[in-house]
Amino acid sequence: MKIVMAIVKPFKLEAVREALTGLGIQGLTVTEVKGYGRQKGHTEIYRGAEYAVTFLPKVKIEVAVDTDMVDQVVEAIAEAARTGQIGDGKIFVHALDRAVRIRTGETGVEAL
Amino acid sequence: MKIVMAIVKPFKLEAVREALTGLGIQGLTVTEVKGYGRQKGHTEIYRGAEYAVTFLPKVKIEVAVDTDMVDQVVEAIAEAARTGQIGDGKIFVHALDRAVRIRTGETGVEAL
Amino acid sequence: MKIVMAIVKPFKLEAVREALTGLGIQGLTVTEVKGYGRQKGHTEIYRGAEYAVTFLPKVKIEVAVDTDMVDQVVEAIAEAARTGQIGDGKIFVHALDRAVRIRTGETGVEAL
Amino acid sequence: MIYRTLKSAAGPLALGGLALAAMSHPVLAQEAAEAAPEFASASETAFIFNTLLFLMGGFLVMWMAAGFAMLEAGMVRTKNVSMQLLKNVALYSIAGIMYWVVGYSLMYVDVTGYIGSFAPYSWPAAGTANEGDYSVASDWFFQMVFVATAASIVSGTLAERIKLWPFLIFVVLLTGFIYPVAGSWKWGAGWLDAMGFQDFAGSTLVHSVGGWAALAGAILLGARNGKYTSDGKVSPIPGSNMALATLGTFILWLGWFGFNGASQLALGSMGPNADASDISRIFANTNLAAAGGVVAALVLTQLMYKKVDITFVLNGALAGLVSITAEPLTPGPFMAIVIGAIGGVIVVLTVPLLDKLKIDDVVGAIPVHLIAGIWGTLAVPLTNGDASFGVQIVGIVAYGVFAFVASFIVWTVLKAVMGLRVSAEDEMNGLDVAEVGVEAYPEFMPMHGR
Amino acid sequence: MIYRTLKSAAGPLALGGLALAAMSHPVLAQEAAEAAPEFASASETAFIFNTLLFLMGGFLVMWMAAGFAMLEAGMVRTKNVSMQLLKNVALYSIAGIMYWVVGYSLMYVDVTGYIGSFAPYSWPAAGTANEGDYSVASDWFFQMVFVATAASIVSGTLAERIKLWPFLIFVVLLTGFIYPVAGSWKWGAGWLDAMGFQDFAGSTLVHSVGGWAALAGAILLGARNGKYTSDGKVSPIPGSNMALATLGTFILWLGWFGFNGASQLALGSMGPNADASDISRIFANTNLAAAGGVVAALVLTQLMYKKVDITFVLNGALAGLVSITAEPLTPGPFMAIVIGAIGGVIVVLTVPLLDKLKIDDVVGAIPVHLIAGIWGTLAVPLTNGDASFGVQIVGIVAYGVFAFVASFIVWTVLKAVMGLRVSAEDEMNGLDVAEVGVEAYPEFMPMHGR
Amino acid sequence: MIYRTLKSAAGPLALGGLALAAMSHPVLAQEAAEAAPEFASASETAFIFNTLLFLMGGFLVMWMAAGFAMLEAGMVRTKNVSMQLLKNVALYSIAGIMYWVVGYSLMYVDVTGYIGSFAPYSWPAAGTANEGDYSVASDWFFQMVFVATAASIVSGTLAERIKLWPFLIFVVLLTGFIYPVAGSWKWGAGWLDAMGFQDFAGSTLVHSVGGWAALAGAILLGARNGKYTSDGKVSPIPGSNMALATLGTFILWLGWFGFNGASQLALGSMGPNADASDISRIFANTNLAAAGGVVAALVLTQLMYKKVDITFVLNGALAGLVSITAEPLTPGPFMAIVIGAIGGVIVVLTVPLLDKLKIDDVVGAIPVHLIAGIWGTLAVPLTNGDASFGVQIVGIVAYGVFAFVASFIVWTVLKAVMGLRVSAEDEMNGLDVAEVGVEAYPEFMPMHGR
Ligand SMILES: Nc1ncnc2c1ncn2[C@@H]1O[C@H](COP(=O)(O)OP(=O)(O)O)[C@@H](O)[C@H]1O
Ligand SMILES: Nc1ncnc2c1ncn2[C@@H]1O[C@H](COP(=O)(O)OP(=O)(O)O)[C@@H](O)[C@H]1O
Ligand SMILES: Nc1ncnc2c1ncn2[C@@H]1O[C@H](COP(=O)(O)OP(=O)(O)O)[C@@H](O)[C@H]1O
Repeated sequence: MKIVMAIVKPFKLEAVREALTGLGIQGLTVTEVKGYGRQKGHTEIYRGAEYAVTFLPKVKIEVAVDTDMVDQVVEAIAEAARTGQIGDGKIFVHALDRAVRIRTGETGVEAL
Repeated sequence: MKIVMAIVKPFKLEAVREALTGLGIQGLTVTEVKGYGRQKGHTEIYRGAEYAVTFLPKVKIEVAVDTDMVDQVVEAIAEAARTGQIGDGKIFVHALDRAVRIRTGETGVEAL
Repeated sequence: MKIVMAIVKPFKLEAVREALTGLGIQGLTVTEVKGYGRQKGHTEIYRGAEYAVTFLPKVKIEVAVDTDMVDQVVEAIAEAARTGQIGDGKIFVHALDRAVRIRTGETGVEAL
Repeated sequence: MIYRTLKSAAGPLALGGLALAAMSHPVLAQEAAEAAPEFASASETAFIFNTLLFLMGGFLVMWMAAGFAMLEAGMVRTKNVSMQLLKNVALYSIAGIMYWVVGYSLMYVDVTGYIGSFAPYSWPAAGTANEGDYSVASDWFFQMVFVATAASIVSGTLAERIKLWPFLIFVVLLTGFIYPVAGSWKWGAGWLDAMGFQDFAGSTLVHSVGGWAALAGAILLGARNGKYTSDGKVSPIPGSNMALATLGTFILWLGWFGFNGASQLALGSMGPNADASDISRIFANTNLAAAGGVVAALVLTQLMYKKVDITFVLNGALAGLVSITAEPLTPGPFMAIVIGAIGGVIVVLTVPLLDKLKIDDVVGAIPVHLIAGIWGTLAVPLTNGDASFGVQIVGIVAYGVFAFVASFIVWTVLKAVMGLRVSAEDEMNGLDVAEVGVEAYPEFMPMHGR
Repeated sequence: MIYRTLKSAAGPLALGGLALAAMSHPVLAQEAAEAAPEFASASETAFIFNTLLFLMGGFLVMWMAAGFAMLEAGMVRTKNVSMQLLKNVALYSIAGIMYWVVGYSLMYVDVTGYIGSFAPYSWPAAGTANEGDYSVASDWFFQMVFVATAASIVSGTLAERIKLWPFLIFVVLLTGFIYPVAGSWKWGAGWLDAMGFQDFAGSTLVHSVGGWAALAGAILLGARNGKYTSDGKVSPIPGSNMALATLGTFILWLGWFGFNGASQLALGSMGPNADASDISRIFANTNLAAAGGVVAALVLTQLMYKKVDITFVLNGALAGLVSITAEPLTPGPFMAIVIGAIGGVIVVLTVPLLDKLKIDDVVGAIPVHLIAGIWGTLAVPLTNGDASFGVQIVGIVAYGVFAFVASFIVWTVLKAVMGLRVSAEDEMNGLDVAEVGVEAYPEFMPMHGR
Repeated sequence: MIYRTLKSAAGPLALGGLALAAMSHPVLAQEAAEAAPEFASASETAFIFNTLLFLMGGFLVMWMAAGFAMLEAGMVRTKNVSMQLLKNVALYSIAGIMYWVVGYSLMYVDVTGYIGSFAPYSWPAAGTANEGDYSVASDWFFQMVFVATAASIVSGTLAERIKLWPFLIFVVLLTGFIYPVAGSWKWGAGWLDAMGFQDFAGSTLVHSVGGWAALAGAILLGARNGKYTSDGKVSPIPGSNMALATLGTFILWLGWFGFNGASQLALGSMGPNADASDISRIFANTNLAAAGGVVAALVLTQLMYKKVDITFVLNGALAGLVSITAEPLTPGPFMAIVIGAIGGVIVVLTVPLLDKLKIDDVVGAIPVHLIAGIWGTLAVPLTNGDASFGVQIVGIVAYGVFAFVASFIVWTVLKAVMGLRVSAEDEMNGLDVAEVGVEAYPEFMPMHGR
């Protein structure tokens, strides 16, 4: 099992969710985050003084999936989240040792 | 070392914290998240139009523990967070390579 | 590749960001979290009744880096975030299997 | 320059005929009829002033409905804010309608000593002569806004757990019946008035009555889940928005100038002891009492807790205001400050006391309105020679017994018939999701755990 | 005790000479000149009362600008809150200036039937005699605050997507020209007034005119992105702050006592049918109609949707107020409640209807101000014998055609010349970042996804 | 219908005897005594009107306390909101008490030219005759609310870093001594009044005095940590809530009609140059000046920064109001707009200037109240022939020197004795946690980093 963690533009959340649902993914977790990558923020003026907005709002989507599905999932997210402009985000994948569904106690792929 | 990441109902946070304290766990990190699993949200009506509430508020609890303790910890969380209804949440476990306590520079299990 | 996850005092975010920029790190993600470690919170009084503030606000900084850089990065964060008082935070490192830059489709270290 | 078609033919110069009609002494009338267009009639000038007082006082007290709404919205948790706002809008509306349906008549029309009459109360239609010293519709308006205050008190205490509809039904009965009947005893010139009970603008009649109704409800409803832990400790539940709570307090403070000031009931009288002077004293005293309440709570919480609890300071202002309400005219400035300050002290000391009794009062309405209301009523004889402690106590007890018992019966029946309390799950998820369907701050994710 | 240097030499005792000057009958004048220091002149007393009514009514209606600002800030998303606030501050300011530059004269000075004159309108300078029944500056002030109301309505409907500057230019034209010309037809004693059209405080003249202007804009501007999905469904966009929306509603409710009450235009008349009594009836009716709107929306949403939608209840209050505005004087209390309640029903039923037509009205201003405004205007003949359905319909249609067409032309030109709508990207990021540069709640991270 | 027991026996018909007592001419008195019940006494009618003006003006200015609280709560960061609210509630209360303890007497009673007398000031007790043209308690109330304004200005500038108690002690001294002594020079008919200094409602006397006190404090206190970076740049710290800031501005705008309008000090005079007309002009001018300030800031920030900074627009409204406060009566409408617009320009240009000097003024109170206050005072001779630039400058300088030096001394002593500033850690964590113990929005997690 793997955890796919994608950091995307907030307004792409819905598109990503739909893409994942299309793959049969039944659950995911979303966190509001801020960050920067190549997209560097911008400057604003407040009461006559300039300041840098370094961090931009993003959403982080975490989804635990069976290892078989990782490629599909990464692909689907990337496609749904892409606008072609900087700031589109990143996808990170790492290993998941164990998963437990609290309600039933199921573990492993069953629990996803 | 492992990181145990549990996504539970917000009002269960306190119970989980107590359960973990009972095991001697000395630190943890909490994030407000939203998500869905089998529990699919519901519809609401706003000004006469229906809409789906897809994501439900959850809290994510992350706790870094010695590998020895993982079973206990997973068990304790599951027990404390269980209501038996859908939406009870999930627990994910993955490997942790390194831990550092910033104040002292301690590393490894010492740092947890 | 690794993910370095640091949980630090909120007002240290800027210092950590600068330290990482100094190392050539080009992207990172920040999440508002709460937590406790050795630093245990405190009690407050509200309308005459005492209560415990268990969780203290922290920020979680996640940065995906090439494995080569992990030591440097951990060091830089620890240095920038240290005040010497409890509550300075922790740094956790775990493996990263894959990274994708959504805009370009680049993968691996290229994508960081 | 032409300005909007005049609505009324009766401009100032139409005065002549009226003045004539009003006169009885034939010779004077003759002279006056000629002079009339030039001079203003004393009684008619007074009529306008008195009416204006009711209208101004009335809109200021109406504004207090917004004050309660903001205060209460600030003192509940995020998940219950929409509900609390909704309750306050609804209760003000229901109070206004019920006070026309039956309330005003029960309170003021043909009061037998214990109760007035059952009937809607309507003022003369447009174009009908309006006798007396003020417009009766302005009087109705001013009395109407008072009744909403009593209902707001209840709403604050019972927040975060009571279901919408039983609450609203209680408001119907409180504003249509319980408050008006109680009101008739004093302001309707009933038995307590005959006895000499003094309650200028309603420390007891409005504030304590609301407080008793709230207390009865709080006892039957029980505390919010989690407020009192199983080991008998209090687990505070901080309010979600101190800016709203402060705004609400300032609104109430402003409205109170209408509440107390216009309870003088006349502005147009002339002479050295003119009502205008009395109203001015009332304004000054009302402000000083609130200031006294603030300073007392400020100093006391600093001494007791080493920090200044803003919620107590806000409550202190209101307790100062409630305390002076029974007699805002006779105290000198120093006494006004003292009376208000004792109100502030009362709040700081009795909020924890209620918690000891596990009576969960979300906004502190019982200390502020009921307990400080009793204090204010008891303090009247300190500065007003017409009042006696004995009679004041009789009044306090009579109102307490009636308001508490009547409310308790209504709450009990509502509980039996439809239940008062939302389910534990709805309480957990918040009443906004459960009963309103609209979250107050839907883009804002509340923080769990402290 | 000495108190601030007096600004005016004309204290009450300076009255003698003035009274003298005002008299025509020589013998009376002789007597009066001697007696003058003792008695108040009827016309001069009335002058003060009337002026006071305009000033009080005026500041109450001015306060409605804050009400609209809060209501609209509460009904838009977090990312557009600063912009909405800014628009409301700006439009109130522009309205005030334009109404001096040309608006007032177009509406009230030398109205030919269809239009007044083009000129700034200035009141007599300090120290110049001021003739008539009231201070003309107080009249200007009172009329000025009305025009801002019409502009606020537009701002609410078009929120979250219109660019700042085209909006402000529209406000210049609406408040300087469109509203005043329309206003001259009735309140400037133009052709509709001659015909007998009745619109006491402006259900049609103010509220519908604003509503028509908003409707024209909404059609040209299109809906917010995401409001209507490609499969024809409505995708609701909840407002960000119900506490602000409720506060705004209460502010508007309070201000409406000035809006309707001071539209009586006189307070100082004496006699049994005094204006003071009429104003009192208006206060009571205004409150009852709003209460009726609240209760109707409360009950109806509970029945239709099983939950009480607070945004409909707030709209219900306002719709009740708009409905009674065309005739707040003649209805008895029961009719006032009914008229307001129908307003509340209108809102609940027509908001979804507009959505069917894909007209995106962020705050529900079209149902509240335009549709309920039409209802209120049609309801006048039910209680006022001077009104006829035929003439009321003529007025409604005339105002509708003029306001809609004129606004449509202005919007079309603005769209052609500078574009009305922000870019899709700016809309997505929010107007606060795009055009204001200051987020409303910068430390607060809005939640994405529901 | 019976309505609340009347509080006062002196209804309008009790007039006869009074009128009699007031007469000197025996024959007239004879006739008048008979006629008296019919006509209103001119002086007594004026007494009521004047008193009413003070009460209305007073409650409007009292409401400004809420305006400052909301404005300041919106301009500080989330972590300091409770503290800012608390300070505003506390300062208004302390001001009210201190102005009774000694302030009013120092300002108005037996002023020798430079100072009045040391004594509490009490109005006649209820039931005592009240001589003069207005109720003295109403005058006290109206003057009292002004002093709180001066203190609010200080609170805004020094926000987010000053400790609660030294601030409150400063308020005691400012409202009890510094402001009243300064006030006595002009409004107490002291030396500056004798010289012909003109300051109608206090551009200098209230606003600049508050501004000087704030400036002295800001210099001694230093800037907030992080406001100015080590390389000499300004690092802006955005306010947490623009909705509150806008609400506060609207509240202040509304209150200013009382501030300026009731500073006419009389409403009851009759005749063509009646005070009512002057007050109306003041209302209109006050509104136009604020509008001018808004439009100027709007246009200027758009031109300078390509975006419209809402905080400057809000400041612009207030600067317009402050600018017209020294002379709201004599300007014509065009001049009122210009005077206000220059106020708006001043704000936009001087806020960055102060930042250059590293004077950290959280809400912009120094530009708005001090600098625009000076401008307003200097502008008086443009429209008021009684004023001269020379004397205006003398007044500005005198007030500046006194208020700045006196405040500087007090701040210095406070700093030495108890320290002014919270610890760096408390500043970082926020004053709400450190000194109040109650967070303003406890369920809301502020966002760190931008
Ligand atoms: N190395 C990294 N580690 C962690 N998060 C990152 C990293 N790089 C980018 N991110 C996250 O991804 C978001 C989007 O990055 P983006 O600006 O699109 O990068 P790029 O343009 O280089 O693809 C950032 O806002 C940040 O939250
Ligand atoms: N596959 C998944 N990947 C990531 N998070 C998940 C996944 N499935 C569920 N979650 C998270 O766990 C929360 C609880 O899931 P829940 O609805 O209880 O699932 P179930 O009913 O299937 O056990 C969800 O709201 C979501 O945040
Ligand atoms: N074992 C753990 N697992 C997850 N997070 C932890 C753990 N220990 C500490 N933290 C996080 O690190 C933050 C800082 O911890 P801190 O109190 O500084 O620990 P210490 O004083 O032991 O170094 C905590 O608020 C919490 O968010």
